[in-house]
Amino acid sequence: MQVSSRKTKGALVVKVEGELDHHTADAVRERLDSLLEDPSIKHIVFDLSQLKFMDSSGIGVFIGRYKVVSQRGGTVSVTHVTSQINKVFEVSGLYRIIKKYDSIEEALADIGGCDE
Amino acid sequence: MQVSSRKTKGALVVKVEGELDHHTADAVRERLDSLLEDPSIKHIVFDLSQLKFMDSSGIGVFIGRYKVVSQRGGTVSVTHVTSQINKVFEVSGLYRIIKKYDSIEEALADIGGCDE
Amino acid sequence: MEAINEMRLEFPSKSQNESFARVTVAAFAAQLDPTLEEIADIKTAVSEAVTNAIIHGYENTIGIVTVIAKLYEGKIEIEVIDEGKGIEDIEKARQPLYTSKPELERSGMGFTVMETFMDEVEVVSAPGQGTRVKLVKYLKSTGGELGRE
Amino acid sequence: MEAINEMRLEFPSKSQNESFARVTVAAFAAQLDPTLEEIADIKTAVSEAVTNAIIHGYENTIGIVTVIAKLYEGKIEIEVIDEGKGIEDIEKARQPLYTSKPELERSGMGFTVMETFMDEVEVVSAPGQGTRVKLVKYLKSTGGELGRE
Ligand SMILES: Nc1ncnc2c1ncn2[C@@H]1O[C@H](COP(=O)(O)OP(=O)(O)O)[C@@H](O)[C@H]1O
Ligand SMILES: Nc1ncnc2c1ncn2[C@@H]1O[C@H](COP(=O)(O)OP(=O)(O)O)[C@@H](O)[C@H]1O
Repeated sequence: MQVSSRKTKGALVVKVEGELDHHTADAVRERLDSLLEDPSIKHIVFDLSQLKFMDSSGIGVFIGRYKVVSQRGGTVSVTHVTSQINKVFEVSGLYRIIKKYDSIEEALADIGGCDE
Repeated sequence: MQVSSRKTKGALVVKVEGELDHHTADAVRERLDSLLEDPSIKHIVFDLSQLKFMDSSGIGVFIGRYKVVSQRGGTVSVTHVTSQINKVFEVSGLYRIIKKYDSIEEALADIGGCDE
Repeated sequence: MEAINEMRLEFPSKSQNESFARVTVAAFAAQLDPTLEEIADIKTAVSEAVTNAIIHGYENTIGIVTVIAKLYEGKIEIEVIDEGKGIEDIEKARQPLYTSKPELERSGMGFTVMETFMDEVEVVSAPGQGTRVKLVKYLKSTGGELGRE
Repeated sequence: MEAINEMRLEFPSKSQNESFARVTVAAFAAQLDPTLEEIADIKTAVSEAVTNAIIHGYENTIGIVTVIAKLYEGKIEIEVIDEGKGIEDIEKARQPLYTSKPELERSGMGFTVMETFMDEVEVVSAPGQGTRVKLVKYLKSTGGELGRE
């Protein structure tokens, strides 16, 4: 499990690599929460291209981070969602609160649009 | 398990793909023996680049085919041997009867040299 | 109907075994030559059931999780068994969003995911008696490795 | 010394389970973060022991093969157990090139491969009592997944 990130105009772009299950969820959660201690971050854009697996233990990780940024008026979006993960997102209704984009650029453009 | 082959001046170039163990050995053996029914084939050059695994059940397959072609005055050689398979060849002493080459071309050149 | 092949796997309820369990079942299921999507479905459902055995069945104790997989023509049956706490109200437990551990950021979607990704989900459980989850999936593909024998 | 993690796998003595068994043990061993070469060594040795259980232990009958793997810091211990025919003369059986089934193109190199690829190979067997082969490998790598807990 690996989490890497970069900041770009109020948005945190986070790449999550590996498998997100109950075993790895704690580490991902902690990593994200420490990144979110930076109060200038409003939005999170996830790059899930290298996320090879996610089960329902991942759902809580996304909802929890959504709660944090939505209180700041921000959004969570996901990009490059592979089919297994897409299915988990669909079943769980995560797309009601998290928007899906094909690319990071599109996600950032959309945030920029609402933001500025 | 997949075996594909082509004939080139008295030599059979055989590509063995997949995993060679007791479960797959019979099929490989049968395939090779039916190819060797062609009496004009003297030499076998194996391309093992796509052989992902071999255990000692594979040793018998090589020795058995060596016996067939050596009676015709032919040779068996192997090319593109990966490290796991190389180790099995070394332990078993297979290199005493089967020559290893880096490429099919080198193996064929060597056979041609002795042959003509 | 007798299974074409079967296996039984036992391991302690440690979270690092969640991925081991799903990879093992997937490797076994591969004998039926499933599609990539079918394999992903099976992995996800197994992951849910095994995770539940670990966090809900045994909570913070260590117990044995047993996974049994049986292969039939065009069908795989998987059982995930724990001898842990058990479930008092199975119907409630299976409802989407119900979780007894919201403090752990559990989403309560485990059973719903199993039901979506598999064709049948059967739960046998009673308080103090452990839990047995049976997952069944029908595979569109046919034959594969087994067909060649 | 207690194992950090362990697993037990049971399956019928069908040849398609040879690859399943070695993949499963490799997936489990991955928790010790072994090198690719160490993984390949483990797979090869497990394949030999499981194949022997199937073809020599149970010959043409179907019995249960059990594989137990235990992980320690820097070490994996694997046992492959059958309740088949057993071995009369273990010393002879372990000799390079000795095989009781030359008609099957067996090379008699199974035990030699196990000994070369692993650090310790222990065989407990008696006629009619089945066979238990214990394979031990010390891993150069340290920590891995387990180190992170
Ligand atoms: N193996 C089990 N042992 C005991 N209780 C279980 C088990 N599996 C599920 N449960 C109960 O069912 C509830 C719902 O499970 P699930 O839908 O997987 O959601 P979650 O795991 O997110 O809580 C759990 O919160 C738990 O109370
Ligand atoms: N699990 C077993 N049960 C009974 N006999 C066995 C078992 N494993 C090995 N043997 C005996 O030991 C001999 C040598 O085994 P091995 O070195 O693996 O070579 P091979 O499998 O090629 O015969 C076998 O031929 C068989 O007689």
